[in-house]
Amino acid sequence: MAGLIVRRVFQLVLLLIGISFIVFMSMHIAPGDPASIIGGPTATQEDVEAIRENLGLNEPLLTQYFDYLRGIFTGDLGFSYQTKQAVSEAIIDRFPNTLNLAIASIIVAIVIGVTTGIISALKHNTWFDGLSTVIALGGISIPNFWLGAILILIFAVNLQWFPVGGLTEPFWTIEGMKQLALPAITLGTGSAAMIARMSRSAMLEVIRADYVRTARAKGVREKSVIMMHCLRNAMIPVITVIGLNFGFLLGGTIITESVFAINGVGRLMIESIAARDFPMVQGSVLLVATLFVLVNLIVDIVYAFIDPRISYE
Amino acid sequence: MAVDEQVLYSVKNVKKHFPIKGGLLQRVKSHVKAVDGITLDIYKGETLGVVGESGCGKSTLGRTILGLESLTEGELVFNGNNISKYSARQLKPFKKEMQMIFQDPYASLNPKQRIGDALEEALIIHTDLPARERREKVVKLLNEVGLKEDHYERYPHEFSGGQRQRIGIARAISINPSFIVCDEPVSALDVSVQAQVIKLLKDLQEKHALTYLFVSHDLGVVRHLCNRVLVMYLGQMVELAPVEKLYENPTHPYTEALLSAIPRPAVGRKRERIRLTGDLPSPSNPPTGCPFHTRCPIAKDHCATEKPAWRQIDDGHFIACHER
Amino acid sequence: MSTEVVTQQLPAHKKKKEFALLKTWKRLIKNKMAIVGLAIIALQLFMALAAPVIVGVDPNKQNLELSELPIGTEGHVLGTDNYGRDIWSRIVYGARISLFVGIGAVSLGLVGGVILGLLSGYYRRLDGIIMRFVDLMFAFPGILLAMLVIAILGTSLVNVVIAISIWSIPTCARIVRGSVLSIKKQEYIIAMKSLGASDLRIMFKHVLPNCAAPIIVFATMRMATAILSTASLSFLGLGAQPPTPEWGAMIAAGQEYMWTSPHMIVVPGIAIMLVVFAFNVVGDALRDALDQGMSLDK
Amino acid sequence: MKDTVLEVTNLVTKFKSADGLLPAVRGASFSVKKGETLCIVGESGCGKSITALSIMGLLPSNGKITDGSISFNNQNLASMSPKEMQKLRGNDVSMIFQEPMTALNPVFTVGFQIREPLMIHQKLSKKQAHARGIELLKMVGIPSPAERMNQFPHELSGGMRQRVMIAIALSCNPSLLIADEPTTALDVTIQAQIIDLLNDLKEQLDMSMIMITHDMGVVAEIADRVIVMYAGEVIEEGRVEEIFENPQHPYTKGLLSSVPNVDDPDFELKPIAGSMPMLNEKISGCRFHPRCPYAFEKCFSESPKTFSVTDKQNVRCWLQEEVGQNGGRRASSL
Amino acid sequence: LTGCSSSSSSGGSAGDAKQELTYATTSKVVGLSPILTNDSVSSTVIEQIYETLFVRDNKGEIVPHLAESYENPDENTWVIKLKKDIKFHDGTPFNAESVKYTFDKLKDPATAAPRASLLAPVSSIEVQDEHTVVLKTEKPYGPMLAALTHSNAAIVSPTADKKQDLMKDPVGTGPFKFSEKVNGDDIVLVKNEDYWQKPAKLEKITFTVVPEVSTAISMLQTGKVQLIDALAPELMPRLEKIKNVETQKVDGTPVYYLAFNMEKAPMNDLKFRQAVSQAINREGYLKKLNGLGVYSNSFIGPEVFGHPKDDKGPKFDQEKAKELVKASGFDKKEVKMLVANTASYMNMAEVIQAQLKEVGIPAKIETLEWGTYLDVSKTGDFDITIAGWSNVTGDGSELLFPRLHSANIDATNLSRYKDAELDKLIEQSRSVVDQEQRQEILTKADEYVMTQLPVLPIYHGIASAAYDKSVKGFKMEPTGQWSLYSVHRE
Ligand SMILES: Nc1ncnc2c1ncn2[C@@H]1O[C@H](COP(=O)(O)OP(=O)(O)OP(=O)(O)O)[C@@H](O)[C@H]1O
Ligand SMILES: Nc1ncnc2c1ncn2[C@@H]1O[C@H](COP(=O)(O)OP(=O)(O)OP(=O)(O)O)[C@@H](O)[C@H]1O
Ligand SMILES: [Mg+2]
Ligand SMILES: [Mg+2]
Repeated sequence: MAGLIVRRVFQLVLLLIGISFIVFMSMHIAPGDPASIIGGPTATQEDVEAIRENLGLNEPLLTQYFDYLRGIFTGDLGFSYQTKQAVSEAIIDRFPNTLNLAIASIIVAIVIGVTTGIISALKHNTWFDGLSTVIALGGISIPNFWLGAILILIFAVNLQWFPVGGLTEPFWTIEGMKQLALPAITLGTGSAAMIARMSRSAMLEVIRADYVRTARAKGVREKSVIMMHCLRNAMIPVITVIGLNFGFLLGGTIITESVFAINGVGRLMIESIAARDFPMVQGSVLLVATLFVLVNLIVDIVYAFIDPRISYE
Repeated sequence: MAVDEQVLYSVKNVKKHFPIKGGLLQRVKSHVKAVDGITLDIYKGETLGVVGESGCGKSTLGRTILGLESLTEGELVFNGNNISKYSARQLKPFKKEMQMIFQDPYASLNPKQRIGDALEEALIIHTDLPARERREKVVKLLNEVGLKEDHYERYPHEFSGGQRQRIGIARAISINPSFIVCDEPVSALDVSVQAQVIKLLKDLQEKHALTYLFVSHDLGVVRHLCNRVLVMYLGQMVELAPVEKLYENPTHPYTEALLSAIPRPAVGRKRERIRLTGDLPSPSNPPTGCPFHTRCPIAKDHCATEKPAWRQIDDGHFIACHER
Repeated sequence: MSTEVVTQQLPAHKKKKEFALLKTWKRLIKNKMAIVGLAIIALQLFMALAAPVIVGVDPNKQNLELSELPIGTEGHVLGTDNYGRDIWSRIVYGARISLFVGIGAVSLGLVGGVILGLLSGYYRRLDGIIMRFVDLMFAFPGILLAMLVIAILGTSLVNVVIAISIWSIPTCARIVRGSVLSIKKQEYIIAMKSLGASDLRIMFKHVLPNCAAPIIVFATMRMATAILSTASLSFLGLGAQPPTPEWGAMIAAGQEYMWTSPHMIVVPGIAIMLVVFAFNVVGDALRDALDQGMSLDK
Repeated sequence: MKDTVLEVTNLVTKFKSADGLLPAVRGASFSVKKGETLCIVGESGCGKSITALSIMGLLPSNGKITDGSISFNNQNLASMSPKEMQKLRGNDVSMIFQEPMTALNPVFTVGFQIREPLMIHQKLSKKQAHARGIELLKMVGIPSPAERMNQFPHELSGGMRQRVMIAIALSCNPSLLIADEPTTALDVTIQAQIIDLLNDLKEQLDMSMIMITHDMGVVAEIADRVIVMYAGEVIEEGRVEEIFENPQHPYTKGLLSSVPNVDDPDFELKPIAGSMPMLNEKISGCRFHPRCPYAFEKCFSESPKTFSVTDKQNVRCWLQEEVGQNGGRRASSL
Repeated sequence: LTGCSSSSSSGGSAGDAKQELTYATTSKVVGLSPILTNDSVSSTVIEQIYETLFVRDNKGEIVPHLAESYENPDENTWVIKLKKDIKFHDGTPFNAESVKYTFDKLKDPATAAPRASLLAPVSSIEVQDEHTVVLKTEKPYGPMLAALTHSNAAIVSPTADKKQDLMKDPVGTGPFKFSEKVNGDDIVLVKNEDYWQKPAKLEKITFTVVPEVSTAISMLQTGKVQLIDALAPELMPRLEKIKNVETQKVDGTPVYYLAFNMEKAPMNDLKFRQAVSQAINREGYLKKLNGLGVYSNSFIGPEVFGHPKDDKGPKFDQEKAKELVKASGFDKKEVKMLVANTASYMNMAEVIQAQLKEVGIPAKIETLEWGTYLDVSKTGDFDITIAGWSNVTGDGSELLFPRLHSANIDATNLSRYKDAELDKLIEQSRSVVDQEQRQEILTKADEYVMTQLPVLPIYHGIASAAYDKSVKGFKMEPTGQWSLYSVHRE
């Protein structure tokens, strides 16, 4: 396991270099020029040219890239073209919000998803199964902006149980929980739907395995038969999906962040791509990549923990 | 039954140690020495029985020989080819020659595959029979092991334990290999079907000069089927002899104990077995000297310190014991 | 001799392999839900193919005077949108693109994802490389990808399918890999190795069917997100451009009107849900049908 | 007269299949008394395991008991609620399954799986259960049991898994033990040890046992009574001596004569010709008649009645009728 | 001499309502330096912190603000007298030196100011004395005063600019001063107690980012936000239903128009352009805008200096359009309509596309993401595009010059229009200093544009805002800007 972790860290370094190069190249291949965006539609050619010069965009591509890379190795992610803010600072400003939201919504997703998934599997082909299927499919077909808006209308505007938007407190405070409730549900719904369907199908795969029969023969209560003996064996795809969704959530989710006015990484990334704010895009992509590698590492460790036959040696 | 003295498979000082992991970081704590230095020549056309206490490494030996477990140490020479370091591609022609009947038939069948397809697999891989002939062949195989054509469409979970075991056998023999490791192939069969299957195996052997490595706990079956018998204890060889010599003249104290414990199918004749007392040795921490000394009724002091040499005591009869 | 006795019973080989397929199909259509699902899919396909026959109205015909009419208005069963276009006809015409994109992107993504997932799960050596590549795909921002596709490939609908499928690959790959990691250690896979089956064969014939369940779930659920994400791509300029009717775009356009004319979102939303529902139940039923044991306890 | 622990009457268990409901067990009746060991023998696939699973109420999802009753200590198991059943299982009735690899949960340690019934039924703490688990493993002859507690099933040898299964089944001192081929993967020394263990428990706790096995040696050693099944039916029943010394049904005779004799190197194996019918095969009359060397017209058309040979030995075979009429010459000519 | 030129009404009777206000924008503030930013959100904040030398008053007249007065000794010289005793928030005195510093910095190419062009005609800035600054131009520059009202020409504290990053830490002379940045992007301003006029009534204002307008409205409804602006037509029905909210609409300076690519056929054919112009029912479209647009058949809008009084432009006439299409021999080739992916532009495009189809002009919409659009539109890779110009200075020259003068082809002149006559008119309008004369020239130029039709104005914008009823004294300017100086809450 220690070997696995060391290997992953090494791979991460290579990955970051690779992805920074690819993102760098993509930003330059894709049309759009940071200078003319900063200049705006009113800027004259001279204005734009001055901005280009100022941002160092007239240097050869590779020089620009290696300058950037050198920066990374000294721990400097550069400055935003647009706001002149340090990229690391901008990210540190926003990441806690995204993290809070991600944790809250993955909890919502797991609780709702896994429970309904299990119950539907147990009640395979009953009304509950049908209903939960329909709800799950609704959950994945409903656009987040709409779900969010409806939740705001009902719970924030009419009932006033929760604030309309904004995220200023950490999730463990009461205020923070209130602020997180609606966005977490909005965001968790899609993941919950996927997790529910995944757990249901995985449970159906194992529910008639011989070892489940053995558990029953031992007189294990039906609840633990399901929760321990079946679930643990059905867990692999479910964990995969949870890990994936958590990864996505950590990478920020543009729509929910927008609807609930949460200042997160997703919006940062979108805004900086729109502004062709290259250092900011790089910074957030590198963050997201690191998070993904991290989450996937954890998922891999959990795999081995769940299924002792899995090993990475 | 005269044994052709041509070596088919030569196993040289084979070892297989499994790591035991523990702790949060899954560090390797110790090793189970499942197979610990087996050197053996298997002759063409013979049936070599392997018997021994449960957990002594018989299955592991069989699997290692077939390359299903990586070698910790040692060499495998098949038909003069040292295959221990062959790549998967180099091994492919040998795979056709070597087959295995698994101890656990249910686990070794793909739950999502119909039995007929499972049996056709081997034919598809190693022959280029057209579909129709393959099916014919499979149906014939099913019949040979006492199943019916209707079983073709069934999935593994719809069979009884014995039926699955027979499917495992059918699969192993389907491509006419020259060497089969049979890991308790008839343990789940009632005696009548067992007799039928054993006959089948024997017929095949006669027809195709098949070689078997026959792992079994049923000493009756071993006596009827095998030419030579290897007795293992704790991953090591303790006695190897032609079948009659072993049954008539068991020399190693463990073999004696083993033979004495055979249950007889007659009422009232309780077995008068030699009861082994003493500590059960652990394979992760095997006793020094003779592995059997902790339970051996005739052990002397030096048995605990010196490892007994592998020596011949009679024509083709080898043992590893200080005292006999 | 025993074998002779039994061989006499050998009947002629009437049963063909197709028989099994037929059986699966029969089992499939025994499932009521599956029939509903198949019917919906058939209907949608029919809608897509025969749109001009089904609706007489031009889906792009505007009438600013009659905009945002509610559901059930005379002449406009499903109401009109903000330009007074008939929503029903837009739904019918939209089926074309949405189904094409949904099915196309998901199947393409599946192919890529399954191959990557199988390889990395099965070969430990490839695992690091492939999974880090997958991480890279995860981290690569979707819009940037769309912008790249536009820049390099242009803006056709096929490229939408490509963009969305590229986006599905990493998820699919991770799902497959996870299952493969555990399946490849099963005894029956070892048994196949001992039979001398090639790795490819083991992967596709033995490992893959055993991780079919999560793949089916993934694929059917992805259908929804794929159709929805077409909208954001056309917003970026990739794929169907307004006024081409397309469900995802209809929903996106309805966003501004959700307070005043929610039917502009609800109607295409339900259309998407129906497709996803249909594919889901068929997927479910298919898995059950392939898996004897389950289907028997109906 | 000892009490009857288990009374199975006219048990019919069917499987749903593409061809409709197919009976795997066709009206089996038998009983087990307190402290008694009943052995079930019969051809592979004849329905032994399914009978056992029917008793436990653990049939596969496509199987169903369609007829008959099972009463355990005068309670009808078939009509019990799942909750009551759960309390009974593992505690009063426990079962050793035929295939230990698949029957053990691959993702839990051996220790976890042994502790579980102890903690549920005997309310032991985890620590106590662990200690007891080690004791149980030692009892079934597993070396270094404390270490094994932390290993996973796939790290054990076939025989060890089987012994773990046995240990689990014995953990709560059941009053009825159903053992489905419990010693197939064990070498004879350990097998003997296990049989001694079972016999001890039988004596100490008055445990009753249903043992399914192919090993006639084991039957001879452990059984009080034996039933012989063929194609889902009980075709012969009797005390162990009667079955071994005076088998009546042609199938039983065939079975006994196929046992390989260890002591005779020149013994020739004599399998019963033919193979068992499939569940969906329609066979009129006696289901054994296609393979029976003595079959006559009546066997082809009518299902045989049960004939009593002695007060304990019953046989379902028309030959018995002939014995009555013709002095039993044909039957004893073997 | 503490220049008490305005605000004598409404005493301190603010009641006991908390004098705080939160304003929600849809995108973040890029930065708080007037020199380095050029986006509307940043300028809203900048407006509260900094001040310009001149401002437009309620009637649209340009009046001195930080300036005391000005004079033109000759057409190329602007002598501007500054108000005295004004201090920046950091205590630095406001004087001619700071004006020179600011303007020099704005013009310096090394600064790379996005709106450096604003003062491009200014060749030198000289300090005459402590409170007099002289701007010199090469050629006469008519819109000078208008340019000086632009928030990009706001005066910054030279000491602060040398010491710190004004983007993050702004220092101006305005009624509010920067307090802190919270939650990443939200900006908090507090009252400047030492303001050179009467201090503002509001104690604290917060600029918060709420990307989704409908969320912002919900926040307005629940009282978490008190002010939003730049309303979209679709939202009006909802806003009007909310009880505690008031809306304000003011005719504005922006213009939204179609630009024809004059370098390509058939757009270079006047008949075709006329056909398009008559095919589009602009008045009909305005109805869809729920009052957030003004119809005016002129390029220079009603609120912009230079707006012509008479209507000389083409009228909606479908039949005529069809005839013209036929007459022009238009070959039914699909016309590529380039649209940036802004909701309002895309809406417009869809309606126009449908109406063009009615008269037999097939048009294909091509949506482009904003950054891409900027690039592509400048290279002229389109037939027709939808564009807008929010005229912050409110001067017609500032619309015609960038948008239609041939010098700006490849930059802001999206129509790629090159017409010597119009060029001359535009140049005149820029070089004449006399405002009445300029009005005439601009009117003439506009009429010329409306007959040549390199562009077709669709509608002129309306500056709009919605605010909580407790907010009093809020006044929207036609440019869409507003000051919170005289606002208070009740
Ligand atoms: N799930 C199932 N679906 C359909 N048929 C089944 C199923 N399980 C078992 N059978 C059939 O039921 C019959 C009885 O099976 P059972 O497992 O009881 O046999 P058995 O007597 O235990 O045999 P063995 O000694 O080989 O274990 C067999 O013919 C088998 O094919
Ligand atoms: N994958 C594994 N990991 C760790 N230990 C293992 C593994 N496989 C087998 N062992 C250990 O190796 C030893 C030998 O096992 P093996 O299966 O070869 O025994 P066997 O002789 O076949 O026994 P049986 O007769 O019970 O089947 C046992 O102690 C077992 O616990
Ligand atoms: Mg073994
Ligand atoms: Mg069985």
